[in-house]
Amino acid sequence: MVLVAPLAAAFLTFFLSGRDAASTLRTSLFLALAVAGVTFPVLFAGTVATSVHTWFQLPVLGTDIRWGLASDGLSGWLLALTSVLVPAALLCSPRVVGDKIREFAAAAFLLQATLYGALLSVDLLQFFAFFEAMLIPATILIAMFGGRDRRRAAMLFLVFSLAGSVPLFVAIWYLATVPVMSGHHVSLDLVSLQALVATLPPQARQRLFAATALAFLVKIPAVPVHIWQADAYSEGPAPGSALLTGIMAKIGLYGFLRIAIPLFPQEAKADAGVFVALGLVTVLVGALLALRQREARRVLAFSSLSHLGLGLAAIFTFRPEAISGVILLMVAHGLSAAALFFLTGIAETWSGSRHVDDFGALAKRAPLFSVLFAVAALASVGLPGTAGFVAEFLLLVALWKAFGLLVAAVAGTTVILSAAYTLRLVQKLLFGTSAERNPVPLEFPAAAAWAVAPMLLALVFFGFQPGPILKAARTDLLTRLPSAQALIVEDAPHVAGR
Amino acid sequence: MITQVYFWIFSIVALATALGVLVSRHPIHAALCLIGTMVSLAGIYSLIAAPFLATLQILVYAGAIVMLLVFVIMVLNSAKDEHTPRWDAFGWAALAPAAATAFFLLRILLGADAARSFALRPTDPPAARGTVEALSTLLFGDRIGAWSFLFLVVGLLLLSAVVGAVLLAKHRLDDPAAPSTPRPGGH
Amino acid sequence: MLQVADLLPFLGPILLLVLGALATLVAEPLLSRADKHRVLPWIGIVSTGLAAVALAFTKSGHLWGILAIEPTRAGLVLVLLAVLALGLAALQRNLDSDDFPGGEPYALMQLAAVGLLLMVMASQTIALFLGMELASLSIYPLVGCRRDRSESAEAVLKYFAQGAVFSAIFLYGAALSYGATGTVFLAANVLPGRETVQMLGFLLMAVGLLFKIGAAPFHFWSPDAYAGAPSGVTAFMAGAVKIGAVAALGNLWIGHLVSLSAFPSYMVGTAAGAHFPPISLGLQVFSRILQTIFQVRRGLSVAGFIGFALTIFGATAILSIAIGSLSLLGQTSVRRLVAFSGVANAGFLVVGFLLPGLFIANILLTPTLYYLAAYALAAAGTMAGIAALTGPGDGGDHTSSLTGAARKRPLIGLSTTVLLASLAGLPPTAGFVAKFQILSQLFLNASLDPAILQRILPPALQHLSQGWLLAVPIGAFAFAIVAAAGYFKLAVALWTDPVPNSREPEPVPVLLGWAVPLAALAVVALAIFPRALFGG
Amino acid sequence: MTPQLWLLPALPFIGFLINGGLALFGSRTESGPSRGLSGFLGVLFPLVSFILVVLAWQGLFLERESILRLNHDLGLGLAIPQVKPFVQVLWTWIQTGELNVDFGFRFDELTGIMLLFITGIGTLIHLYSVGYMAHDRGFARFMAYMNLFLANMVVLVLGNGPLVTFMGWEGVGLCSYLLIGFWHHDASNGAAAKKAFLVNRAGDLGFLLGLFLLWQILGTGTPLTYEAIATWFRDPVHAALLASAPVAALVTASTLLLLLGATGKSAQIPLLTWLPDAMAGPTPVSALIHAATMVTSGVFMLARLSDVFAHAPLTMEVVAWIGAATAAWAAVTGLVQTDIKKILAYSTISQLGYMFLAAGVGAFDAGVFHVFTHAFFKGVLFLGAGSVIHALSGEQDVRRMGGLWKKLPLTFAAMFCGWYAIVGLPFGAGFWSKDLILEKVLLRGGPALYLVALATAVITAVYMTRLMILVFWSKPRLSPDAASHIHESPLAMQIPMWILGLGSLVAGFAWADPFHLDWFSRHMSESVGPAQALLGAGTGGGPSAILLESVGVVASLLGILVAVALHRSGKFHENSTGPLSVPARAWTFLFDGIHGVAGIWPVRILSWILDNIVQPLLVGFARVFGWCVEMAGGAARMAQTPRLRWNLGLSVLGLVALLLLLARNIL
Amino acid sequence: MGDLQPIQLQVLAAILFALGLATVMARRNLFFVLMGVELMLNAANLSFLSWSRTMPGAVGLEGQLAPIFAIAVAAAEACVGLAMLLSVFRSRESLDTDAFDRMKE
Repeated sequence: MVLVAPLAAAFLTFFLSGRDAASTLRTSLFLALAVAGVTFPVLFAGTVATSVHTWFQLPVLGTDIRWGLASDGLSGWLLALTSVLVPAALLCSPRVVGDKIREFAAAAFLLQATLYGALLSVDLLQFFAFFEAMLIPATILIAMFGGRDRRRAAMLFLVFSLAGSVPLFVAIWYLATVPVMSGHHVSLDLVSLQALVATLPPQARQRLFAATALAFLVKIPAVPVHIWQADAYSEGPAPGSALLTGIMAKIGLYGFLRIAIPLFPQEAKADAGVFVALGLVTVLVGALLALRQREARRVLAFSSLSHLGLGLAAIFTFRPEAISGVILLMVAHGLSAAALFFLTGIAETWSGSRHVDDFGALAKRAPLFSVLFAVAALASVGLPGTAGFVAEFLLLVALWKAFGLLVAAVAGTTVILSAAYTLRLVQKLLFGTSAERNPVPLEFPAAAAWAVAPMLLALVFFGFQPGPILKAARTDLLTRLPSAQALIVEDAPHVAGR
Repeated sequence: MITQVYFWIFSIVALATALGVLVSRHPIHAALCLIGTMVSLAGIYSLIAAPFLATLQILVYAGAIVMLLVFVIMVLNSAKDEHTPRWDAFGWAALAPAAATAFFLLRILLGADAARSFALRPTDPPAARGTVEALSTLLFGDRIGAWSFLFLVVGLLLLSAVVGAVLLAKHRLDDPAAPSTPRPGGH
Repeated sequence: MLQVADLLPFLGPILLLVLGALATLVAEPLLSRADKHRVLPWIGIVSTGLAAVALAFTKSGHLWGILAIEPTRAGLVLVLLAVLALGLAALQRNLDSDDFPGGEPYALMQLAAVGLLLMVMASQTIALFLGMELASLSIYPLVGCRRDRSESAEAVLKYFAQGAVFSAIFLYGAALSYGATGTVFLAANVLPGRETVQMLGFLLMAVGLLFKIGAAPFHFWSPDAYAGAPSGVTAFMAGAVKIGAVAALGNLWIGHLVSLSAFPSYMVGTAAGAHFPPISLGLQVFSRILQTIFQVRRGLSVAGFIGFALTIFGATAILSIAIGSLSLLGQTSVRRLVAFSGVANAGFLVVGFLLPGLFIANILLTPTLYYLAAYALAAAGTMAGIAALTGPGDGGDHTSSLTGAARKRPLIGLSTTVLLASLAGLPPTAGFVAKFQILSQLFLNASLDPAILQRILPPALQHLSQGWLLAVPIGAFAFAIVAAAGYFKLAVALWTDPVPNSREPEPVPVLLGWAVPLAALAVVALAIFPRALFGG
Repeated sequence: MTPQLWLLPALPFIGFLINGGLALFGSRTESGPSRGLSGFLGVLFPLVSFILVVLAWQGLFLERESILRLNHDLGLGLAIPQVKPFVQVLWTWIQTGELNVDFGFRFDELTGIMLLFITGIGTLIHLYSVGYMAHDRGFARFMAYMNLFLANMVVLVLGNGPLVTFMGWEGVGLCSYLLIGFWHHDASNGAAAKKAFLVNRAGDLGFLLGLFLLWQILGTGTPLTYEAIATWFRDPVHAALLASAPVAALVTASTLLLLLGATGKSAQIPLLTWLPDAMAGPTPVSALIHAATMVTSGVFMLARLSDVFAHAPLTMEVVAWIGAATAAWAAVTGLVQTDIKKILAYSTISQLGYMFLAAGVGAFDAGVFHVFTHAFFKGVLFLGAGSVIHALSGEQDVRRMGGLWKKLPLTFAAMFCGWYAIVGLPFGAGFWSKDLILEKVLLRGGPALYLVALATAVITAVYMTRLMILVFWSKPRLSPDAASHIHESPLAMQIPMWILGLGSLVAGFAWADPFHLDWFSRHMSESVGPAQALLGAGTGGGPSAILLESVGVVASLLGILVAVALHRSGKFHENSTGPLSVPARAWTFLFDGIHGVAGIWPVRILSWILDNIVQPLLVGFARVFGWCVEMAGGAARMAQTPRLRWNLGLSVLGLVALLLLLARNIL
Repeated sequence: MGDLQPIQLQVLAAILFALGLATVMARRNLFFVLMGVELMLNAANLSFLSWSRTMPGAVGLEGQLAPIFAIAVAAAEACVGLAMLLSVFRSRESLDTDAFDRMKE
C-alpha cells in the first residue's frame, strides 16, 4: 500500500550506486514520482481504511495496541503534499548536497514513509511510533547534509523533539494502563479511545490533554519551545529544511486536529484561550524575530513559526472555517515555504554564504530564479490570488468570529509583519547591488525550476479554487470524528436576529 | 566436647592463616598461609561428617591449586614485587567495606530467631555420612541423573579453562616476540 | 527413568554447540593460519544453525528439575544463538584482519554460549553456577586474546578479578540459600525460621547476577572488558552475557516468588477487594496477591522480602540507567559507549523485575524478556556492525576512526544505525516497543492507589509520594533521551563525510556482511511482530 | 447578453504573461527582448480591453438612454431609471461554514466610468511608456508590470464583492511595489517600494477587519457581494435595526476600519507617507498608478460602499475632515518641495483629499467626478513632468530648470492645459469638479470645511503656478550638461500628452450644471444615489452655483497672483526651497515621524528585545541545561575509575549498602 | 556446648569470606587477588557443608556435593587466572593492579 511505497523507494535508493550522482538522481526521482502516483489515488479515494489488527497486547493488562491504516481528507491532502515535496526536494538537491544525493534521497524517502505512517495511523501508539521514527530521518537530514554547526543543530532538534514527546509518551502510558484498573478494556485505537477518555476523571483528562498538547507544540513549534527550529532549519540542507517545515511541522497541527482535540474535546475547549494566546504569541514572536535575522533561512524559519502559530490559534476556535483554513494553510504554507527553502538553498550555493547581505542583485543575475522566488515570497505573504490568502483569511475569520475583532486584529498584524520581513528578504536577495565585484549571470538549474514552478502554480490554483481542500475538511474531518463535530461552534445568532 | 576443641583449634588456625594471606608481604608467604587455611578447613570438614570433602580439600586445593600458585610465583621470580607497597591508604580504607560486609553478614546470620532456627536438633542425621560411597552413589548412581550431568559440565568447564589458558599464556611458535611490529612479508 | 535417547532432543542445542566447539578445537591445529579464519567460523555457524534447528524440535519440559525449557526459554535460547552467530561473524572479521595466530577463540565462544545456555535453562543454583563459570572462564581468555595489546591485558585483569570475586559472592549466596531452603533449587520453600538467611542468600546471588548483567554499582568491569576485547567478543558479551544473566536472575526472582506464593498465608483471606473489580483472571490474581501478600506484615514476612527485593532492583535500576546514560553521553570510545549503553539497558532490564506482571506466575517476565531480546540483538548487532566498519585492530576504538564509515558501506552503516536506534529506543525498532511495554507497566505501578502503594513499598521508601514513583518511569525515559543523544553522536560519526584520502576499507567477510543487516531486520521485525518470540 | 467580463482583466493579464515571458527569457540575450514587440503587445492588450469596456459601457449607456426616452415618451417623469448591471459569476471561490464567496464580476455604471478612464488613460500611459522607457534595459519587464497592474486594477473595480475587490486591491499594491522598485539596483528605491507596500498592508488589514464587521452586520449567512450589501442597507426593513445603538456602533467601527484601508490606498492621513516616496518609480508609473488610478481606489471604495458609509455619520464626519486636513496639509507641503515629481505627488495627495472631502460630505458622485477629471489633468501633469525629466536627462530639481517653454513647447502646451485645469480656471476640468466639491461642501459640510477647502484651492494655485514658473517661465538655470542634451520627447510620448491635455480641458463638461450637462451624475445615481438621498442630498438652498464658482475662480486667480508676486519678490529664488520659512523637512517628514513613533519603532524595539534578550535567554537556558547534563556525564565517567581496587571497592560498597538495607529491613 | 553448632561454622565462614574480600580489595599484587578469591570460595564451601549438617538424607548430601563442583570450578579458575597472570605480567612486567590504569573514562 501507500506506506510501503516510500519505504521500498528508500531501500531501492539505498542500493543505488553512490558514485554516479546523476543516475542516482534520475532513479530516485522516478521512484519519488512513482510514490506520488501511488499516493494521489488515496487522496482521490476520499475516506479509505484497511482492516485493523492487534499489534500487541500489554501483558497482564490486556491493553490492545492496534495496527491499521486509514486516510481521509485531512490525511489525504497532507499525503499528497508530502508526495509532491519529496520529488521537488530531490530536484532541488543536487547543488546543495553534492555527491551525497543517494543518502539524501534515502533519508527523504524514509521521512516520507514515517510521515505517511503518522498520517495514516489509526492507533495512538502506532501514531506515536511513527511520530518518533520521523526523528531519525529528520535528524539524518540535518546532521548529514547541513552547514558547519549542523551536528549541534541536529542534536538540539533531536533532544528537543524527544523531550517534547515525553509528555505524550506518559499520556500513552496512562491511557494504556490506568483505565484498566477501573474495569475498562482498553485499546489505543483512536476511535475507541474517545469513548474511553470520556470516562476518565476530569483532572486526569486535563493532565493528559496538556501532555498531549505539549508534544505537538514542540513539533509545530510554538513559542517558547521553538528554539530548536531556527538552528535546525538554517543548519540543515535547504531542501531538507523544506521537507521539515513543509511537512514535518504540519504533523504538530495534524496532531491537534486528529488526536489532541478529538480525544479531549472539553479540555480543549476549556483551555482554548491558552492555546489561542500561545498561537498569537507565536505569530508575533515569529514575525518580530524574522525581522531581525541575518541569515536567509533563519528568516524563513521564523516566518514558518509565525504562520503555523496562526494555524494553532485558529484551530482552537473550533470553527469550520478554521478547520478548513488550517488544512488549506498546511498545504499552502507547505508549498510556499518549501519553495522558498528550495530557492534559498540554491541561492546559497551561489553566494557560498547564508548571510542575507552576501546575496543581492539576483534579479539581474538570475531572472527566472527571482521570479520564482518573488512569487513564492508573495504566496507566503498571503497575497490574494494565492492559497495563502484564502487560508489566512479563513483563519482570521474564525478568530474574529470566536474571539472578536481585537484578537483578529492582533493575529492580523501578521499580514503587515510578514510582508515586512518577507520583503526585506526579497530586497536583500533579489535587489540592490551584488556583493561581488563582477557580477556574472548565474545559472539557475532547470530542474529546480521544474520543481518549484508547479508548486507555485498549485498555490495560485488553490488561491482561486480552494474548494477541493476546503471540502475535504468539511466532508471528512468534521463528519468522521463525532467529538470534533460536537465542538464546532454554531454561529451565534447574528446581529439581525437580536 | 573434643569436637569443640578441635573446632576452635582449626578455626583459629584458619583465621590466623587467612589473616596471614591478607598481611603477608611476599606472595610465597601468602601461598603458604593459604595452605594452612586449606588444611585447617579440611580438618573442620572432617569434623562435620564430610571426610571425602576433607580429602578433596587437601588434594585439590592445598595439593594442586596452591602448588600451581606457588609454581607460578617461583616462575615469575621477579614478581617479588618490592616496589609495590604492602599497605597504602587505600588498602587500609578497603578494610572498612570488608569489615562492614562481615559485620552485616554476621548480624543477619546471628540476628533474631535465625540463629535459633538452625541449631542442631536431636533428629538431625548422624555424623560421617559424607562418605565416598554416599557421594558417589549420588553422583554416579545407576542412572543418568542430574548430578552426573553436571559432572559432565564440569568436564566442559575444565576443557574451556585449558583452552583459555592456552590462548592466554601460550607462546606461539610462529608468533614473533613483538607482535606489534609489522610482520615481514605481509602476513 | 530417562534414557540417553530421551536426553538428545532436550539437550540437542547444547550438545550441538559442544560438538561444534570440539570440532573447532580438533580442526584448529590441522589448518593453516589463513584457513583457520576461513573455515572455523563456519563450523561454529553451522553448529549454531543446527542448534537452532534442534531447538525447534525441543519439547517443553525439564531435566531432573535442574534444567528446564519451555517456549519462553526457547525464545531466549534462540536469541542467544543469534547473538552467538553475530559474535562469531564479527570475531572472524577481527581475527582475520588482525591475522590472529589461532582458532581457539571460536571454540571458546561456543563454549561460552553453552554456559550461557545452561544459565538460561538452569533452575538450580549449582547448574546455574556451573553455567556461569563456564561462560565466564571462556570469555576471560576471549577478552584477553589480543595479547599484543596492553589494554587487552588490563581488561582481562580487571574483568577476571572482579568476575572471580562476584562468582564467589554468588556461590556464598547459593550456600546460604541452600541453607535456608534445604535444596539447591531456585524455587523452594523456606525452612521455618530461616527467612533472613534466605533473603541474604537471595541478595548475594542477585548481586552476583547483577554483576554479570552489568548493573550499577556492579558495572565497573564492563567498560574496560568491552573496550579491551576484540569487537566480536564485545558483541557477544554485550548480547549473550546479558541474556544468560537476566534469564538467571529472572529465574531466581520468579522462583522465589513462586515459592512465596505457596506460602500458606496466601490461601487465606483472598476475598477480592472492592477496589479491584475482577475484570480478568490475571488482574484478579494480581490484586489478590497484592492484597494478601502485603497485608500480612509479620516480622519476617514475605512482604518484607518482596519489598526488599524491589528495593534492590529499584535502586540498581535507577542507578544503572542514570550512570549508564550519563556516561555514554560523552564517550569517544565506541566500545565504552556500547558498554555504558549496556549498563543503562541493564537498568531497564532490572526495572522489568518491578513489573506487576511478575506477581502472576504464568505471565512471567514477558516485557522484560522482550526487552532483553531486543537489547541483545541490537547491542550485539551494533558491535558486529562496528566490527565490520572498522579496520584491523578495531581502528583504535575511537569514534573518529568511524568517520564516514557508513558512507563507504551503506548497507552495514544503515543496519548499524537502525540497531543504534533500537538501543536508543526509537521506533520503528524493537527497542521502542520494549521500552514502551516496560515503562507503561511501571507507570501502572506508580499510578496505583496510594493505600496499596503504602503496602507494596518497603518501609525505607514509604515516605515517598506517588509523584516520586511517577518520577521513576519518567526519569528513566528522560535518561533514555540523554542516552539517545550519546548514540546520536556515534551515528553522526558514522555518516559524516569520510576523511579524504582515507584508504578503502577491507572487504567484509560474507558472514558478517549478512549477519548485521539480518540483525537489523530482526530488530525491526520484532517491533512489527512483538508477539513472535514470547507471545503477549 | 452578459458580456464576457472576465476578458477585461484577462487581456492585460495575458499581456503580462507574454511580456513577462519575453522579459524573462529574453534577458539573457545581448540586446534584451525586442522592444517593438513588447511595446506593441503592452499597448495592444490594454487597448483591446479599453475597447471592450467602451462596448460594455455603451450597452449600459444605451439601455439607460432608451429607458429614459421611454420614460419621457410615457410621461413618467424624471425617476431615475434603474439599469440592470452586468454580473458574471465565474465560480464559487471560498465555501466553508457560513462563508460562501463567489468569484465574480459586476459591471455597473460606477464601474463603467472607472473602467473607462482606467483602461483609457491606462492605454495612453502605456503608449507613453513605450517612448519614455525605450532605452531602459528592463523595458519588457516594465510593460509586463504595467499590464499586470492594469489587470489588477480592473479586478479591483470590477469585483462583485469586497473580497474580489480586495484581491485587486492587494494586487495593485503589489504592482505598485514592483514598479516603485523597478530600478531595483538602487536600494533606496527598494526601500520606498517596501514602505509603500507595508503602509498599504496596514490599510489592507483595516479593510479586512472592517469587512468582517460589515459581514457581521449583514449576518454571516449573507453572500459577500456588493449587491447583497446594497440591498440589505437599502432595505427599509433594516432601518430600525441600523438605528439601534449596538448596530450603529458596529457600522461605525466597520466603516472606520474600511476607511483605514481607503486612506492607505489613497494616501490620506494617517497613511500618506508612502506616496511621495513612491515617486522613485519611473514617471509613467507615477502618472498611471500614483496619480490617475490606483490611488483613487480608496475613493472608489467609499463610493462603492456608500450605502454603508451613509449609515455611519461619525465616519462621514471623519472622512470629510481627513479629506480636508490631507488636502490642506499636502498642499502646504507641496509648496516647499523642489523635486518636480514630489510637488506633483503632494498635489495628488491634496486632490485626493478633495475627493475624500466630497465623499465625506455625502457627495460621492462629486468625489468620483473629481477622480475622473483628476485622472486627466494629473495624468498630463505627470506625463509632462516625465517629458521634462526625459528631456533634461533625468534632472528632477525644479531649481535647476527654467525657461523651458521655448525648448519644449509641446510639452509646455500640454502641461499648461493640466495646470489650467488643476488651478480651477474656468471651464477647465478642475474647475467643474473642484467647484462642485466646494459647493457640496458648503451645502452639507458647513463653512469650516468650506474655508479649508477654499484655502487649499488658493494654495494649490500657488504651488502649481510656482511649478510652472520655475520650470517653464523663469530664467534658465540648467546645468550645462542637461542643457546640451535637451530635446523634445518622441511622438509616443507626445500623443498621450496631447490627448490628456485636451481631456483636462474638456472632461469637466461631463457634469457641468450651468450647461445642464449632468450625465455623469445621472450615471452615478444608481450606485451612490440612495446613499446620497439618505444623507439629504439636494436639500440645497445655499448660495447660487454661479456665485460659488466665481468664488472658486477668484481663489484660483488669487493663488496665481500670489505665486507671481512671490516669484517677483524673489521668494522663488533658486536657492530657496519655497515660499515658507518653515523647514521643509518638518512638513515632509511629519507623518513619517508619527508612523515611527506609533508603529515602526515599537516593532523594532520589541523585535530587538526578542532577538537579543528573550531568544538568547531561551537558547541559553537550553544550553545551560545541556551543559549540566554534559557535566553530569563527565562526573559519571569520572566515577569509572581505571583502577581495579577502586572498582572492586565501589562495587563492594554497593553490596554493603544493600546489606545495610537488608539488615534494616528485617531486623 | 556439646556438638558443633552450624552457627559456629557459619560465623567462621563469614569471617573467612570477609577476609578474602579484604585481601582482594586491599592488596595490589595480583597474586593476592587470586588468593583472596580462593579464600572466599573456601568460605562458601564451608557454608555449604555446615548447612548440609542440618538437613536429612539426600538433601543433606546435596550440600556436600556442591563443594565438589565448587572445588572443580576453583581449579579451573585458578588455571585461567594464572594464565591470565602470566599474560598480564608479560604485557607490563608488573603485577601491581594499580599499574593497570590506562583505560580511562
